[in-house]
Amino acid sequence: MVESLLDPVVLFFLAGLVAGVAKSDLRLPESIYDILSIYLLLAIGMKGGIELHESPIAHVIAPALGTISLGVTIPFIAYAIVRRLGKFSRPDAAAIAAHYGSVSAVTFAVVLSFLTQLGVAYEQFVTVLLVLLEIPAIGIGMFIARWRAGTGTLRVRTMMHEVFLGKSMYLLVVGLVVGYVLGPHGAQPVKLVFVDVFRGALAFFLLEMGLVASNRLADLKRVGPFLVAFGVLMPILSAVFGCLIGIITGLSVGGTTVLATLAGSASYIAAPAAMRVAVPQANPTYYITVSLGITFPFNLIVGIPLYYRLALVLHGILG
Amino acid sequence: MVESLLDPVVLFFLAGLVAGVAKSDLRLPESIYDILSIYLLLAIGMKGGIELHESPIAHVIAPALGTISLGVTIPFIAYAIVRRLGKFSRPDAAAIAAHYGSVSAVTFAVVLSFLTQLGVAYEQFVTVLLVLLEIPAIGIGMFIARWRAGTGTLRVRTMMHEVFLGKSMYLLVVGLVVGYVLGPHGAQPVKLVFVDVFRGALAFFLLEMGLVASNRLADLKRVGPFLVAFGVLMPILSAVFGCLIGIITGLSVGGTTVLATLAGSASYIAAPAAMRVAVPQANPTYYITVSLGITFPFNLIVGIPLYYRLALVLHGILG
Amino acid sequence: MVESLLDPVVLFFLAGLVAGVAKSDLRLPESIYDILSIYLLLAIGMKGGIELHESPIAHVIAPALGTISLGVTIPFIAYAIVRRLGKFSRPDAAAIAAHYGSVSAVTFAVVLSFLTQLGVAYEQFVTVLLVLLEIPAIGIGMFIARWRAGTGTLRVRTMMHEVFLGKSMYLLVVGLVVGYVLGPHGAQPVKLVFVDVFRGALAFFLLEMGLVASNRLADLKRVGPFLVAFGVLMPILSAVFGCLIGIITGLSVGGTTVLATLAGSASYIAAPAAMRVAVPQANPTYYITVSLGITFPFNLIVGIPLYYRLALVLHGILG
Amino acid sequence: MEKRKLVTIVTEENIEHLVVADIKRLGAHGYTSVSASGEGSRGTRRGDWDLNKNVRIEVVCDERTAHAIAEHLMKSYYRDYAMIIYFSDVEVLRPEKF
Amino acid sequence: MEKRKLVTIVTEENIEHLVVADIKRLGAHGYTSVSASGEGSRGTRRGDWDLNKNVRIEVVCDERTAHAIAEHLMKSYYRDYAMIIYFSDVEVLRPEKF
Amino acid sequence: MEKRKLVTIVTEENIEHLVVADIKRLGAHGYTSVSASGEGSRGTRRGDWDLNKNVRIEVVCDERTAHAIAEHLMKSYYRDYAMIIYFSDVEVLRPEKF
Ligand SMILES: Nc1ncnc2c1ncn2[C@@H]1O[C@H](COP(=O)(O)O)[C@@H](O)[C@H]1O
Ligand SMILES: Nc1ncnc2c1ncn2[C@@H]1O[C@H](COP(=O)(O)O)[C@@H](O)[C@H]1O
Ligand SMILES: Nc1ncnc2c1ncn2[C@@H]1O[C@H](COP(=O)(O)O)[C@@H](O)[C@H]1O
Ligand code: NA
Ligand code: NA
Ligand code: NA
Repeated sequence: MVESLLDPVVLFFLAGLVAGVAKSDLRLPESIYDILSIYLLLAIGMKGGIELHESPIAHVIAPALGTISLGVTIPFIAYAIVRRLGKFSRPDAAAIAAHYGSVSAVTFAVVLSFLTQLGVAYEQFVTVLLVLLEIPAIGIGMFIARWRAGTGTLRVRTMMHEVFLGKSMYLLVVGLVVGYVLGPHGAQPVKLVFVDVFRGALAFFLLEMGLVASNRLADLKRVGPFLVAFGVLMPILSAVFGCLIGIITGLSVGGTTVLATLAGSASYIAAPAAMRVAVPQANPTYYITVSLGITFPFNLIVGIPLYYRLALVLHGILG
Repeated sequence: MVESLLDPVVLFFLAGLVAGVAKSDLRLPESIYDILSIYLLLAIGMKGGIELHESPIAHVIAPALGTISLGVTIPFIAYAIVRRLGKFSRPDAAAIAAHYGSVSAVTFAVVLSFLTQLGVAYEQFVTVLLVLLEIPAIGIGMFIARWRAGTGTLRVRTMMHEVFLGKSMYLLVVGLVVGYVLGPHGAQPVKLVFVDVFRGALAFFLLEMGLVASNRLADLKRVGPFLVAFGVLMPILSAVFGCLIGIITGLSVGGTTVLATLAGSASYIAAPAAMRVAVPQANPTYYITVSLGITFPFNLIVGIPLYYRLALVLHGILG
Repeated sequence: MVESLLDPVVLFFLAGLVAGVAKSDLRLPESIYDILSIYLLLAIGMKGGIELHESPIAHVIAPALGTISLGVTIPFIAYAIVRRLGKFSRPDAAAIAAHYGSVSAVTFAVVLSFLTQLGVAYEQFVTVLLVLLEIPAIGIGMFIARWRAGTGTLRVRTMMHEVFLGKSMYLLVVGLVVGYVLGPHGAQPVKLVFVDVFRGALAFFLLEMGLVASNRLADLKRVGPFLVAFGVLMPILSAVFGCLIGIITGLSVGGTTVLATLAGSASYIAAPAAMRVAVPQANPTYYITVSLGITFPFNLIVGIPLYYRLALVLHGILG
Repeated sequence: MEKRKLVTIVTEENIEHLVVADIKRLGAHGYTSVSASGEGSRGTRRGDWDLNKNVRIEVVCDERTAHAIAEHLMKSYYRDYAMIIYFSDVEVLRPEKF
Repeated sequence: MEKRKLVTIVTEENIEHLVVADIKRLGAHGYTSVSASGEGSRGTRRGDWDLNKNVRIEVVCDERTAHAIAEHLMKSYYRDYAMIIYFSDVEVLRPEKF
Repeated sequence: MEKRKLVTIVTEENIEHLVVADIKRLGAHGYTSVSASGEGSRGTRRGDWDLNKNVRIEVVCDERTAHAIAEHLMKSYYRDYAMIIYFSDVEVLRPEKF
């Protein structure tokens, strides 16, 4: 935990969180949120694409299949937990499940920054895993919602549209493709903006996200103790699955940490946008508060260092 | 053409174009467009000013006169073609003529990026040519509109104001003057932001422009086959003139390519804004669709490499 | 003066000023103002924090106490001058006094840029002085307003809130703390964005500020000759105090120049926002025009080089 | 000058595309939308984050269309989304347009 | 459909938080606000700089609350701040909400 | 409370400066403008690009001025620019101001 607190990115997040708690009417203009979120998604994709360029495609197959299996499994587990143990309504449980099956690209960026800071290597294709894990969970969340909650208002085409052409998925994929086509050499002229500037921009964005997350904390009492506990324990459970799949499919300690973090992260851009349209009966206060107000800060401050140790230990035992 | 497709800047443009065609409701917030367009104009001017600092002013005279003659001639040719062959109304023809006489600063930035990528040198004063070519055509477009179309509502003072103090002209000139005064040494402290970051920011902007241009494609059927053909052939015709003037006035192959591209480019910031006010009867769908939806993508993807070959060949024959 | 005119930052300011005077309807979108002002405050704080990390805290004590004494004294002097000599109403005098006791973070950034350009060293803790000088003056301005002008509408809690959690104070302090915790080594990953990009972004911001300041010039006749003179002479007077305190508390020539500039600068972000709420009867045209339309440009173009010479001379005599 | 109805809708920005599609389908000839923030029974929407933005949509149309729009939006979105709708009387110069 | 009052306030953005707090205290159940620029007796407010921004706030409420809001705002801010207030009649579908 | 007219104009942002100058010349004492996007007979204006932005301008004034403004704008811009104008009745507290 101490190491994560010395990452500038995490410090800025804490500063935003404290600002929000101290005085909830300080706010950054929405243009900062808009611009930085678009930039970060593009840059995450692009960095991944550039690295993928150098990576033998064969190596990605086993981890990719493992990741997809995570994306398919976690939402069902999360649904069962929220529905059975938490006694939430079906739409609520389905929407929350989609969030925990999906991923947070910013948490992904922070785990990479964390590993870089520690000098731990990771596989060059991890951004592909990010993309693979983002899609199925949202689809499955929609599927559960339809199947269990009978929300028949949305046509399948619209649903597909929301999933595959949602802003965050689209920007990630554009970055990935452009980065892959260019490779390290071709991307040289734009490297300064899309690679070097990245961590500073991420720090700035996290100040904003700290403010936004702190506003969510006001709703903690509205969501109740079950969801608060879920927001901490579900990521750990998913991260354990992520670690196991990482080790089984041959990832390094670094790569395993990344996959565990992906599994443990909850979406707060793509999933809420998709669920708001696909499962309107679900109460957004629940899924937004738990994913953005609890799991996101938890992962940034406590989760990532924890998953790293977990990966180290399990690699020692099983690897 | 292949080389242009490996320029990150062009790849991002294509990504935006594809996004727009695949799903026209993805949109970047207007603040990104606003900020990047202002930054790019300033930075283009500034880079030009810094380079001009080192350039003997005498060398710029012949090319400058040649450029002005292009700026005066092209609008009349374009007017005649659109009016006689295309049978468009006088205001429409005058407004379109102003667009093709004027220039696109972004296309200019892309040709410089293209030449840098290929390692081809160009004269250091080319940005002056950009500025010289931007002004007269808009004035002449207004003049033709007045003379041929009798649009007497706008006073001369307002017209001059629109031309010389329009946003894009003003920012280019500010950058040029500041860069010139500072020179390479004095500009050192701001070089990172105004020079090094430039190509990355341009790439980002072109993603947005791809989206904007793709929205224009929806109007292709409204403008008809004549304008579509005009949007491809007029740039080539103007580029041939540009090449000839470049060679006659002693520009290098690189400089000739730049002048050809300037001649072949059509304005989509300054000219539309000025024409919308000065020639209100002209239908903006025509001039915006043809300059932004056809000529702009054509130049980026096909035109620039073509004009470079043309410059090479003509230099071989005449140079 | 000549040296300041070759600073890119000052040149951009002039360009904005000229643009505004030539044609008052050119305007940059508000998102640029918003984003850059937030970025600059954070970056100023952060740079200060990083430098402070290496600075023995003991050294800061004497200059800090001296700075606070400036912050407490200057508003009373300014109040007396505006009230007695200028015959302004009590609320007006109190509000103006708060502006001249407080500081302009951008002017601070420009003096650092000026000293760096000249190769003059300054103490690493100067940003702490900036923060110390921003707070008390606003509080004292509120106190004078209450005491002398009987503006009893605002509760003390609200007032404290406005002062300590105002946007600019908050961002400066966040930057300072984060920079201090990280130190030069820890801040390495975000140095590009928060340190290297700084001067370019400042130049861009000053273009905007030139436009904003030029719009204030239209109100010059409304504020009358007394305030115009005050806007030039008060900064000089305060700068003399600043110089003396700097020398007495053992600052170098560079540090003395910085303290003189801080003393001589007038707030145009924090103070207007606080005064508008705390002293509503004061006419904002007065305090905004004089601080932003007169003192700010004066300091940038004439004041800073002048205070530097003053510091040199006084150091020679007293140091 | 002829009378028309002005329907004003304040709702979540993330369903703007759905609402606009409905409005057009129900016969409106146009709409105007602006970004907004606000507060209502569904809490504070400060506009500082994707799912937290409001949009204020205005439609000038005849009374019949106004009612059709309001009824449809009420049925489709009121229960699940932050939304208010109100009507006012306006006069227009080119009645054929609305 | 029942009748309500729409109160529209255009004022300086820097006092938005004060005005909104007052509005809520006086009994309004919600409000909608958008960024604006404009010109009035207090000069041009172009929105290009912190102290130069306007905000346009709308409140749908009953007549009594509308008057309370207007009276309070007039008393508290008219003298010292750029501000206009105007009222219009609107119809709403869920009167209990406003 | 006295009655006034509220004139609302939605048009292209690139002619905002012309329209505002006209409004002031015709006797209005102020106006409020906000950025907008929208759709009408002249196609979709999404606000994502310079020539594609709308602006929504509001003027509170007396009936006479309202008609003068509408007539002038209609004559000068309706044919060539995306523009709608509509009127509504409002009440103001300080009639001398408008
Ligand atoms: N009484 C009201 N007056 C004006 N706007 C309101 C009012 N109530 C709600 N709104 C707006 O409508 C949105 C949705 O309202 P609600 O569904 O009540 O949360 C809010 O975020 C406000 O922007
Ligand atoms: N007659 C008017 N019509 C519309 N908006 C107005 C009018 N007068 C003033 N405003 C708006 O109200 C703000 C404050 O007005 P004032 O207090 O008169 O300066 C202005 O900045 C405008 O945005
Ligand atoms: N029926 C309508 N209701 C509300 N706004 C409209 C309507 N028709 C047009 N508008 C707005 O007015 C602008 C210009 O309209 P038009 O000249 O019909 O293209 C559009 O871009 C819309 O923002
Ligand atoms: Na997950
Ligand atoms: Na051209
Ligand atoms: Na001061």
